[in-house]
Amino acid sequence: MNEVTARREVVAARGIKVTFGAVKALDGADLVIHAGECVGLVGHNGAGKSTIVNVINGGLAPHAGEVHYGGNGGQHGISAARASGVRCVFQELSLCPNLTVNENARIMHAELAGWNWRVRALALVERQLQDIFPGHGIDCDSTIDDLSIAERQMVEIAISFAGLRDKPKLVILDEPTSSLDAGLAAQLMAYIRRFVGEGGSVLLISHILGEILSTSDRIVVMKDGRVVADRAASAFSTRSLVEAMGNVVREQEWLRSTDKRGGEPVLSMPPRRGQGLAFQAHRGEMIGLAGLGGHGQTEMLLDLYLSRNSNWWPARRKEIAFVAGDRGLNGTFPLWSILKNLSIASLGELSSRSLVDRGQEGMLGDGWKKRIEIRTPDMENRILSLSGGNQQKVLFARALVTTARIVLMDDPMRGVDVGTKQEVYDILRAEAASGRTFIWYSTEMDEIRLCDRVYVFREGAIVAELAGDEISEKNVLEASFSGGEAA
Amino acid sequence: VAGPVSALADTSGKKIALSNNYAGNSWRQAMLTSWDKITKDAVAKKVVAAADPFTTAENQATEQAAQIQNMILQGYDAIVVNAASPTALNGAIKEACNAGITVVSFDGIVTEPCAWRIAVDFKAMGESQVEYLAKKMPKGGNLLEIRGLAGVSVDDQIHAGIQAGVQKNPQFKIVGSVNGDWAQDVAQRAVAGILPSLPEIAAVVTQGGDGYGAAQAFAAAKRPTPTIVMGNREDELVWWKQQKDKDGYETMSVSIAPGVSTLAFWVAQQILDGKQVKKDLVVPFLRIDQGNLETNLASTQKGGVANVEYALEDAQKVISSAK
Amino acid sequence: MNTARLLFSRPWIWSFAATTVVWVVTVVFTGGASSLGLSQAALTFAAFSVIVGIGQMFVITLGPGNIDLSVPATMTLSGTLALKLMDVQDSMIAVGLLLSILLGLAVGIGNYVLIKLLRIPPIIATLSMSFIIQSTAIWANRGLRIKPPDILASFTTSNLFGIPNIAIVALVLSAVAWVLLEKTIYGRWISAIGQSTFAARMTGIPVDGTRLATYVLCAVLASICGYLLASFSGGAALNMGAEYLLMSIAVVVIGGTAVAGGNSNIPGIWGASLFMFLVVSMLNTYGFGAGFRLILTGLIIIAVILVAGGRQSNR
Amino acid sequence: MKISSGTVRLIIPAASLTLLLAAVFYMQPRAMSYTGLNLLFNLAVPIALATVAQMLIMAVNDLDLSMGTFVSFCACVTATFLQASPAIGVLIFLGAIAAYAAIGVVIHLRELPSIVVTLGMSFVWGGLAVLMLPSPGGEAPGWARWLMTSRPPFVPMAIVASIVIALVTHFLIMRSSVGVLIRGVGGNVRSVERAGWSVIRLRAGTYALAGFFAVLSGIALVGLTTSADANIALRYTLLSIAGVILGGGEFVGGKVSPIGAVIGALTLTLAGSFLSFMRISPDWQIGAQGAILIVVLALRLFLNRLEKREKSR
Ligand SMILES: Nc1ncnc2c1ncn2[C@@H]1O[C@H](COP(=O)(O)OP(=O)(O)OP(=O)(O)O)[C@@H](O)[C@H]1O
Ligand SMILES: Nc1ncnc2c1ncn2[C@@H]1O[C@H](COP(=O)(O)OP(=O)(O)OP(=O)(O)O)[C@@H](O)[C@H]1O
Ligand SMILES: [Mg+2]
Ligand SMILES: [Mg+2]
Repeated sequence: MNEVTARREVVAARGIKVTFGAVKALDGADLVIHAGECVGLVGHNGAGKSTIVNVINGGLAPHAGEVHYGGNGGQHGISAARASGVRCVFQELSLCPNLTVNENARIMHAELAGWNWRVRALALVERQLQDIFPGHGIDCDSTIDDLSIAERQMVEIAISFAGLRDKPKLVILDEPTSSLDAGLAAQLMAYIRRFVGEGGSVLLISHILGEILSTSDRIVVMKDGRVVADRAASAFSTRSLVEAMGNVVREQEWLRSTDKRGGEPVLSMPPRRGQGLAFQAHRGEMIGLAGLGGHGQTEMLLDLYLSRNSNWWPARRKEIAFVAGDRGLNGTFPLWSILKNLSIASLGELSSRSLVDRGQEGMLGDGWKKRIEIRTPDMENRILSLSGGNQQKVLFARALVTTARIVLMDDPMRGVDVGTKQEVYDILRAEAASGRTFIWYSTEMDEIRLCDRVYVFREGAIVAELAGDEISEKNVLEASFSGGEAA
Repeated sequence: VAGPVSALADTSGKKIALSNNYAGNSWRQAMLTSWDKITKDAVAKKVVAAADPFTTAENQATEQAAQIQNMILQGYDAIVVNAASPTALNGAIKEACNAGITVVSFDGIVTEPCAWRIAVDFKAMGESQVEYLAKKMPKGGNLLEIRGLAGVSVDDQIHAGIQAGVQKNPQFKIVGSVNGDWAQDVAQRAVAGILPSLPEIAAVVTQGGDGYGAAQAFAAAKRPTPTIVMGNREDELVWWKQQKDKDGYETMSVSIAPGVSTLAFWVAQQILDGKQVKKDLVVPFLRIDQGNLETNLASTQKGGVANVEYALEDAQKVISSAK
Repeated sequence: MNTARLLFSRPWIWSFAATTVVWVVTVVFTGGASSLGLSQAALTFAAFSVIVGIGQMFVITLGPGNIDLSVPATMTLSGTLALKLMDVQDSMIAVGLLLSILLGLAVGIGNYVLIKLLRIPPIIATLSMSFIIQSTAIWANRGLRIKPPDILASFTTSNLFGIPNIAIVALVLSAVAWVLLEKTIYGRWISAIGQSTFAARMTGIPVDGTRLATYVLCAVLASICGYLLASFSGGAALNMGAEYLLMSIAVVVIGGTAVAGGNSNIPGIWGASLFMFLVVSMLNTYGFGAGFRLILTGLIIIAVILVAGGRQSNR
Repeated sequence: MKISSGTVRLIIPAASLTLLLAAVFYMQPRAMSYTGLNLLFNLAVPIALATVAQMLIMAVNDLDLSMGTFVSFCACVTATFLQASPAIGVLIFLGAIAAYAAIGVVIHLRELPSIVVTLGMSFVWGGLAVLMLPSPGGEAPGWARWLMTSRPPFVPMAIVASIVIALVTHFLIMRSSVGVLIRGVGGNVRSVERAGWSVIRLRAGTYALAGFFAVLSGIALVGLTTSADANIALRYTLLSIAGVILGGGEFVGGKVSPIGAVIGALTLTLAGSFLSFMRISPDWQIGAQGAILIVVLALRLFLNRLEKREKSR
């Protein structure tokens, strides 16, 4: 402990207060990061993690409190933070999708000026990518648009860690692994340890407590805009961490239901591109789509959805709903209120003679606000005023509100906190019992294990089907890498 | 005067093109119809080999310049042009002349010296309106002026003529001026907007085609109808006739005849034929007065514009009188 | 304080404020004598802009890149064909209107076919379409002006209790459009599509059907406007819609509709339409020449936007 | 081989231009000469410059509805002040470019929709042009005339100019750091901001650069036409937008291609000539312009499909 406090302060934020209208996002939070340590930051959705990141990063001026970089204060703002060696990977992807990887590096690194910067940028990113994610296979001349969401995340991380002349002093990672699969996440954690070992500092934000516990030196827990615990990582266990966040730990009491594969499938699809296995889903089933990220799971969900949904005629009855994972791309309607975002998929039921009943809509909104704890004073607030995880909850509710009997989920738990996850799992369980079918793509093994049946994807095709007790991390990984034999 | 036989011999292999910059109003449509009528006949009689009309989509000098350049490529012997701008086509016209092509401009004429010009004295046309009014109401009065499209030379010239007329007849005063863009609905809109704030108007001076819209606007505002100078459109003439029959309403109507395109055609043909033609020719504008209203109305197509078409002989008369 | 905030969060307030100022400045010139005449004229001519503006607004709401440039040509063709068909007979008024509406339907479908099947960006698809429509109008009647039936002509040019009939028609259409936009599922759908087409698709909105309906709606409104305008001004002219290209866009954006799509409002269109008419009238009244008039019009537009702009709020 | 999306954005416009050119040559073999090519393309040069200007604005997710009137204004300045007293002319141009930068600043600061502000500006530029030249006239400066009518050996001026414009802007916008930043603003403003750049300066700079190219367009136009009028280039607003789109650019997201934009401008000009050579009845000449636009763009779709099939193979 003594050794840690003796180290130099890289960033010190003390007594920070930030309010957005009626919302106290930060209410006197303290966060100090020293050289050579990895600080884990956890807290429920909307606890203020991203907001304090924005303050440290200089993008947001606090209404009270002070931020000091490298011990000497006074300066504040994006430039001051950058000059002090602070880099940030944001929760929302923040690369320019129309530029190539090396052009993005140019934007992030002002010092890449002068002749031949392209070559230098390319070398820089490539070296860094190789360093963090050995064997990544990303072409650094390609446009970000052409990369999958996981690859984009990897690029952003690499660019932030890269340093031309001097390495960054502090790298802030806001939910960096939310779209990485387990393998990539492990590579990143290993790199963080090396980086810290060489004297750098990392602020790691994640809802995956395992990686927080294994990677950080110190863990800071936030709740409702305040820091409620700040101890060495070794002083926490998963259980005590969850409790510090204000949640009750519940045992997984998942009773896998009996095989529901009898009768007509409610949804089916022939083998994709003529390869691998066919897809089938039955009433009340919870089906997992597993495999490494970017191997065609999202594509399959999109195809399933679009094939059952006319683009020209309004559906008389909604039979299928979709929960987006990439909420910026295909989830939220940014100009709208939370309420409108919630109700859009079920307007049919909320209206008579195609006139929307505002009263009924409001009641629905209030009900779900309580049910999944959307942290907002008013459902009429803009959706973008919610924290990332809370936005995701709204998207979740949007699908559950509908009468659809089939729900497709594209990694819907990205950035949702532990407490909410457990509640959502409960809801899913109840809904499945009442006959709803869920098709669930997830990058997290814990979630895959909750499913009745799992299809494993590799290179765009289904290579294995696991049911019941066959569903284990070992089997899934085996199928994702070798395929064939597991079928 | 050369006999038709020799003309037939000399120009029967020649190709003439019409470059027209705008087709979006009734005047231009009448002009194209006249061209079509006269030149079809001329081609059938083998006076010339071809007389193709070309029109651009929008009233733009740049587009017309490109069109003329294409005509050069297509090997026309003469280009008859109604120009979007008197000067902005000069580059393209110069290229045509350099390629040995005869260029005859009419209505919208060009200043490039190598081209022929069949001009209407627009300034005199503007002046004649005020002069007519001065005769009709010696006491003078307030005038409302409806102008055309800002930045176009015809608008500027007619306006200059009207101003000159008012200077000579100081009993008249222009109390309001709006741009009607030579479009009926725009004129009506602009007049309706300014009318409530104007004192009593004795007369409205126009540039052609706006008279009916002005009359409508006065009626809508429940103001006494002033003397509105008309622009030879059939609906204007019909309205005038109705008013005349009702209470002896008097006015005049003046505009350039769309058939002047056919004059330009014959002039081009004569030049190709080897005739000496002066570079500047003048055609009179077509004026309708109280006396000849009925005859003109009878000869005007329903919904069209009062028109005169030219035959070869008329053209030869115009050419020789200019010498 | 709270009411003030509420008022200021309504983007259309500003276009009305500007309209009022311009109206007062114009009327002051004549010592108040022109107030009735000017108001009637303003209502009449604003009505035409409102009708096409509403259609354009629905299209613009569909999101970036969505715009209908075929409005003027559609107006021309509709006026030309309807008046030709009616041929001054009062008994044909309804038939003429029906023809106009069918024509709008055809143009709208045509536009969307180009946009959807040939994947042509709307701005160019509708521009190309407008050339074809314009040609059809030329071919159909060669610019001859046929008079409207008497009853129709007097309907479009007369008043009810001092309010121009045309304005009443526009008001009714606006009310319908307002309900459509604010109260119906369709209104939610176009707003959703305007914010994110992909997200709209993934919530089960029939995106293509909705967009098609919107383009058709815009074309039908333009058609009706052409029919009314031709009747009002005593016959269709080939260039009669030309002014309404910029006008239809200007009234929408000045009225406070988000150009990026997804957010729109109808009252603003009225404010902006009245404003656009009154600005020109005011400058005409004060005797400015064309050059200064244009400059001042531009500066006033920018000033209004500057005052009204920056209305990004969390509500 | 993997084809980057940038390359695709180029191949398609280039292929449609080639096809159209082949059709024109087939119909009018005379066009296949030094003079022929010059006549076909010289009026595309100012359009290409205006298209590049529009493309810059579109690169930062804005749209300039005043492009046509601004080029007209610049043409009027060229034919009057720049010709009579070059120093004043240059000053006016500098002022106009500064005005463009100011528009960029205003749009950014007040988060205004660019369409409305530029719509307002289009009236202002139009009014200034009418004040300067109430009726058509003025005279091109000798050097501008000389430049636009000069006859370099082997390759006509129109082609040389197009290639120079394409290469210079390609380097400026696709290769240089400034270009990356400009496109970055279009792609994701927040990330550029978070990386410590001043977006307001970037936007102002982009607008100024666009103003500069529009000024060049006005000068080139007067060099060709020898004189100017207040309405001379009104069509450039739509032409420039169409050119950017034809060249593979997009309205949002900073996806632009300067070479594509120049090709787009050439294609649009060529499409007009193609029509003249077809000799259509005057009733349908206007409609045919619409039809040819549709065909050219449909061609884009067709090539796109082919390319997709290649890619998925
Ligand atoms: N721009 C904004 N306007 C209004 N409220 C905001 C805004 N940004 C954040 N908030 C609010 O501030 C609080 C803290 O949000 P923050 O994004 O910091 O949460 P977080 O801890 O990062 O949550 P998550 O794990 O879901 O990402 C939330 O209640 C959120 O609704
Ligand atoms: N039809 C489509 N339209 C738009 N975007 C699509 C479409 N199909 C896929 N995408 C997007 O392309 C990306 C790659 O999809 P893919 O299904 O290959 O990846 P994935 O298996 O979902 O992996 P990950 O979630 O890790 O990105 C995703 O971001 C997806 O949203
Ligand atoms: Mg967050
Ligand atoms: Mg995915």
